[in-house]
Amino acid sequence: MADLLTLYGEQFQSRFLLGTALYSSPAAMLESVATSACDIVTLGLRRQNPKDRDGQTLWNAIQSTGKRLLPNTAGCKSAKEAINLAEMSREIFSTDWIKLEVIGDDYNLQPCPFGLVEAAAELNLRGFKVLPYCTDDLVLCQRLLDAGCQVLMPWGSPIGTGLGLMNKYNLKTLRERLPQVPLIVDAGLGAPSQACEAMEMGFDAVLLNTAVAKAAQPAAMAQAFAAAINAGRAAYLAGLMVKRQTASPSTPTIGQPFWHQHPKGNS
Amino acid sequence: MADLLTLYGEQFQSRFLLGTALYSSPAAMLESVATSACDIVTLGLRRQNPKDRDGQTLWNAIQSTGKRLLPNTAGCKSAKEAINLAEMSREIFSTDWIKLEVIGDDYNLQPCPFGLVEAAAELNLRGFKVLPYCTDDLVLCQRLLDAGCQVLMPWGSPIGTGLGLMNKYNLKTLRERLPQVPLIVDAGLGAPSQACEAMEMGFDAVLLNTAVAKAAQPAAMAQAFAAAINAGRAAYLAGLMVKRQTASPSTPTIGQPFWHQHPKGNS
Amino acid sequence: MADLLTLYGEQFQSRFLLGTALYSSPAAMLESVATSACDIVTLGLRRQNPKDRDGQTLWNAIQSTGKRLLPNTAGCKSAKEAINLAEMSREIFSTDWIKLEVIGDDYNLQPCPFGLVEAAAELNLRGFKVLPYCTDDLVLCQRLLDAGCQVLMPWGSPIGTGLGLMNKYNLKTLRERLPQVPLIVDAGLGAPSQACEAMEMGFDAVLLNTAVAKAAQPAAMAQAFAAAINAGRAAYLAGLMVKRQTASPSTPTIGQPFWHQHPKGNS
Amino acid sequence: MADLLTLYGEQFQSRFLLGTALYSSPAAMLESVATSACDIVTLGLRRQNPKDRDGQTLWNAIQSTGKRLLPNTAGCKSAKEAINLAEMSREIFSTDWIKLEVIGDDYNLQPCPFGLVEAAAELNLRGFKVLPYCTDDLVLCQRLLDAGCQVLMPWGSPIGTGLGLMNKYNLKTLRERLPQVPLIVDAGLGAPSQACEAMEMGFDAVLLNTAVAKAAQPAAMAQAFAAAINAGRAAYLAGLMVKRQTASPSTPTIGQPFWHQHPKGNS
Amino acid sequence: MLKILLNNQTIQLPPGSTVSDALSIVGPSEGPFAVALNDEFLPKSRYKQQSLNDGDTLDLVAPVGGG
Amino acid sequence: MLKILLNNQTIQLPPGSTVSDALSIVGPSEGPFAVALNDEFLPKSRYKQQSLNDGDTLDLVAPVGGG
Amino acid sequence: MLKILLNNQTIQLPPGSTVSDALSIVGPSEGPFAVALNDEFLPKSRYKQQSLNDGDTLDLVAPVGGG
Amino acid sequence: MLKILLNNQTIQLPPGSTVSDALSIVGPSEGPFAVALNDEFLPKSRYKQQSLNDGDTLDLVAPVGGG
Repeated sequence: MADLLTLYGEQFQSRFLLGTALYSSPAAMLESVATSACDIVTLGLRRQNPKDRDGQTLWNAIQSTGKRLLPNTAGCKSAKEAINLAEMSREIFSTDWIKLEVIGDDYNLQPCPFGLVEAAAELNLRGFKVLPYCTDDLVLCQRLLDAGCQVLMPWGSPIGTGLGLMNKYNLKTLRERLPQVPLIVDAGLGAPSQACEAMEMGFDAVLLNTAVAKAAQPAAMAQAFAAAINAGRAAYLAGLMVKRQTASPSTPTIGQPFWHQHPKGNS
Repeated sequence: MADLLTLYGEQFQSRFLLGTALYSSPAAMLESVATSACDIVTLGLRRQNPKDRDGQTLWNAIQSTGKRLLPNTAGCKSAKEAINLAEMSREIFSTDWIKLEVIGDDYNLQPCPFGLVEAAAELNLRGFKVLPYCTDDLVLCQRLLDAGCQVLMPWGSPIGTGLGLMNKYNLKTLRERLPQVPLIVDAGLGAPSQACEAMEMGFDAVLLNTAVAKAAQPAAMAQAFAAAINAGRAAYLAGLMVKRQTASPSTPTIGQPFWHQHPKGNS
Repeated sequence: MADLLTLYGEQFQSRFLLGTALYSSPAAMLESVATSACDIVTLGLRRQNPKDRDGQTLWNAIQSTGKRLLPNTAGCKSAKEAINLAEMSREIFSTDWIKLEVIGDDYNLQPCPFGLVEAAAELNLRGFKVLPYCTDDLVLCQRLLDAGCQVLMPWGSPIGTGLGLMNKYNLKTLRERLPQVPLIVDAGLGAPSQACEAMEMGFDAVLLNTAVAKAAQPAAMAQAFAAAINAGRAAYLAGLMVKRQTASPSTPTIGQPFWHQHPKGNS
Repeated sequence: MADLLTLYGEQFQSRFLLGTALYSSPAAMLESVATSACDIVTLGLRRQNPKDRDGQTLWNAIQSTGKRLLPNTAGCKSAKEAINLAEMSREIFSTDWIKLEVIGDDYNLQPCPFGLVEAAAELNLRGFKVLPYCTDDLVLCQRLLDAGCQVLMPWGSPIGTGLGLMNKYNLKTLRERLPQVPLIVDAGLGAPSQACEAMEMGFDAVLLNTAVAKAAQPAAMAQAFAAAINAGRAAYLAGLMVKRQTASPSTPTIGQPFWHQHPKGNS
Repeated sequence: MLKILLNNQTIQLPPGSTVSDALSIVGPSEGPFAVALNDEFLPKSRYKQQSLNDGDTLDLVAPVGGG
Repeated sequence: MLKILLNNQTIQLPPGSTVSDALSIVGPSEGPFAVALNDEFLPKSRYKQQSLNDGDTLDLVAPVGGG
Repeated sequence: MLKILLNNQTIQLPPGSTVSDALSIVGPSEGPFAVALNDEFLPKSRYKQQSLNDGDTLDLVAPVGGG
Repeated sequence: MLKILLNNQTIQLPPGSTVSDALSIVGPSEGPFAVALNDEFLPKSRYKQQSLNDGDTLDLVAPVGGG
């Protein structure tokens, strides 16, 4: 029986969502999308002259993957901006899925709790399927659920840093308190081991971009992340051993040779 | 071109060495060995009456895997004990490979630096291929190399704890300073993400037992570790992105809509 | 020249704010307040029959310290509750200082970003001097400043846990981005070393309660915290050494004896 | 009743041992020694022409402090070198106290377990009072005790790095397993909070040099360390609160206003 | 008689009673306490004028230790 | 002539021009793009009717790689 | 009779017994096991010649799972 | 003449010279210093008797700051 990821009623084999920016070329992006075995790719919208062929080339490349598209509202600083960009995405991509980003600070690029909730409520009303990129704040997450979101995407650490799971306490809290909600760790992951750990903690999926695109060999790294994410999921399902503070022998101690019970013994 | 693990001149596909103790049954052990896809299994020797069928059953099971055997000297507290147990192993298993353990403390079960070097020197003289379970102490590791060892197996943390990579500074130092030596992280790993990180750091392989045998579903966990180890190796070869302290956008900022250059603009 | 803490235009010698709850007795509380050398104590309001002498006794004890009072709105779950409790505090204690707490979750007792901003804005309008107990979220902190707060009190970790500085990345970000704002780490500190580190990072003061009240010897622990906070402040002002990844000798290497430049030398 | 540090039968008020190298001037060193309130200072021996006045000046300065001298064998790479340098120290300084350093690696400057035990055994035979700078390896520590040492000085991290307590697991193990042995954390501390934490863990004292000498203001930093060390000691004696994973209110929840038991209530 | 909830306990008062009247039952009208009527702060200056209705809630709070 | 800002660049159009008219200058009326007029999304179905005023801003966006 | 300790249990053998003799009591002389006499490894090839003395210890070990 | 290495510098001395003789060249025979001859500590009490051979190494050390 397959262990599928369910988001807004759709099922996916892969638990790895991959971004399409920052690659050295469209070919490098395509190769990474292929080796990642992802089912969903993120992409964005930017001002471009429709005659500009570069944009068209990338778009054709992304389209050719046949993956489900998850357009984002990257860079939006207010609910209004994000809502309008979401509408434009829906028209272009013919999908009501939206990765909702409302940035609250130009330097750490963190999600804005206030703008997010406002935008999520409106977008849900307008029939969007909203996947908000949010912080690991439980109250914010609860508000986003109250606003109608059925999936949440808390950050690991700031976008592009590779610092991994910055606040494991908060992330564990989210997982424990929202056991029924699909939770996708989005942003800040830099190494497959970090993605693996997120999955071991019970997160449902991982979304990243920089760690693949900025690897020395992106396609190989995409494959490494895919394997690590699957490994982490499998480990979560298989039930990790319980950590101990004190050592415990693996090889049995009973029958240890050379330990004698008469005075001649050496121990 | 295959990326093989070379230990004492032999090449192996798998970078995962698995222990055979602590399973609920020989069948569970066999299943885990199979799903791990490991090429090498560790095992031990204990006092047993040859008529005892239990030992025979397990031994038959281990033999049936066809894996390379790596007998250990678990529980030995002195060089002399370890040397004699190594000789007994060589006779029984017809192999000069030996996982050398000399335990220095009954509670943390840590390797004894002094006994290890003494035993390693003697065993190397006697023609053994010694894989010492050692601490992460660079000087100890250097002495073991001087004593003739061609492979080292530093601990992650105490046996059976699952605490993972306890001293990453020391482990990184070992990797940097001994770039040509096969280094296998042995003991203390509790989760695939930890094994993955060890491989990302450039370690050549991982040996563990408890984390698989004491998982809720050992065979599934063995497979998860195998995937995570491969992922970590692949990531090491693919070149991890460089961590940053400050955020950096993935989606490009150029062409951000709604940002206007005249007074009417909202930002 | 004294290094004073300035909050809402008032200056304080001590950078340690102490809570008055959870002590085994009013005497134990008084002794801890004394040894802490704090200038400000927090306290709360709860339903009590005015004839109840217990409440009166504690109140008399707190009053007898002569410390500045910082009443809190602990336990309030909405802006409305917090605002009304703040008004009641102002009437009873004749102070417009208020530690604003709006709890967003019954289990982690975390600050509610939404309720906080709403309550802070209203209380600032009503002339209160608001010290909000908040998370380490930069955007929330900025909103609280926009709402008129002149002091912020981000958490270290959840109340009463003693887990210390849970998210140092976020705390460092706050300090860097809000260099002019008095920032007091409030909640979650369990050991003087944690308070010391907060001060080394440049935080202006520390507020805690449980770590003193629940120590085996509260008065001695209060003194220990006071010393550690002063030490951390002094270290911040004295300029910490820069961390290095590689060793560097303290004793000079030049003139090392026994190292010879002719063949007879031993090194 | 005073809480004194006892080393080799002598008692000391201060639990802070300070190094005398790396200061910008003898005056800066003297000032830091003064503000540190230390009772013991470390110093070294290097080849110098006796006519060289610089060495004489520093030596006169150190002597003028009246502190107990703890000469080191810094830079020695073999037991033989360390033993001879110890003898030279004893002649010059008329003390049989010696901080024993045998360096095992030129890059991480780590203690050599093998050379240390050899040198310690010989020096103890010759009547020295040996304070070995060692790693956090329990077996090594036990061997040094077996060799006659009555005090141990495990490292926090490599000399001069400021990385603090690199392996808290091992350090805790040392403290638990050697409860009667004076243990001084030596090397690698970079901030007072780290020294404070070492003391909270039950270590008896702290020795450092770089973190003071390389601070922007060494004398102020020495004073900060002294206060933090005292705070950590006081906290250890006062009994730290027990950490919890879940929040627990400080202000009592009983009597919370606005929570009503009839339908009109808001919660 | 009108019934009010004072600190979560039901008390009965004659019709036309004020907050002052209610307080006189449970304690002194002066001291370290404050009052909320139906979850809204009620300043001391208004205790005497403020009449009570059936079903009102009165919260009386006093200082406790706090963090 | 009316001046509008199209993707942050000023262009001039005859009075009475519509969004369609503006788009015809810079590219095809079909394709992977979308439009916001004065920061509000404008559906494709309205390009032809929507007339432009002096000072209007038009944003044309098209797909880019995104994270 | 001489007494030896075989795997920590005392057994009695006739004077002049060899390791082979001792092993014949507890099991087959062939199989996956190895022997240490007085804590020193004794190769299989020497079981027949090696005579036992009173107080000797014999360790017989066989494979077990190991980590 | 015999050549010795004093603190890594070659100096020449008449045959039959002692450690005292060598020290008299570089400084006072008293003061805060100590000596190793061929990497072995040489107590002050032996400076006068200890004769030097060609190729000997003398280390003179004095106090420095240390950690």
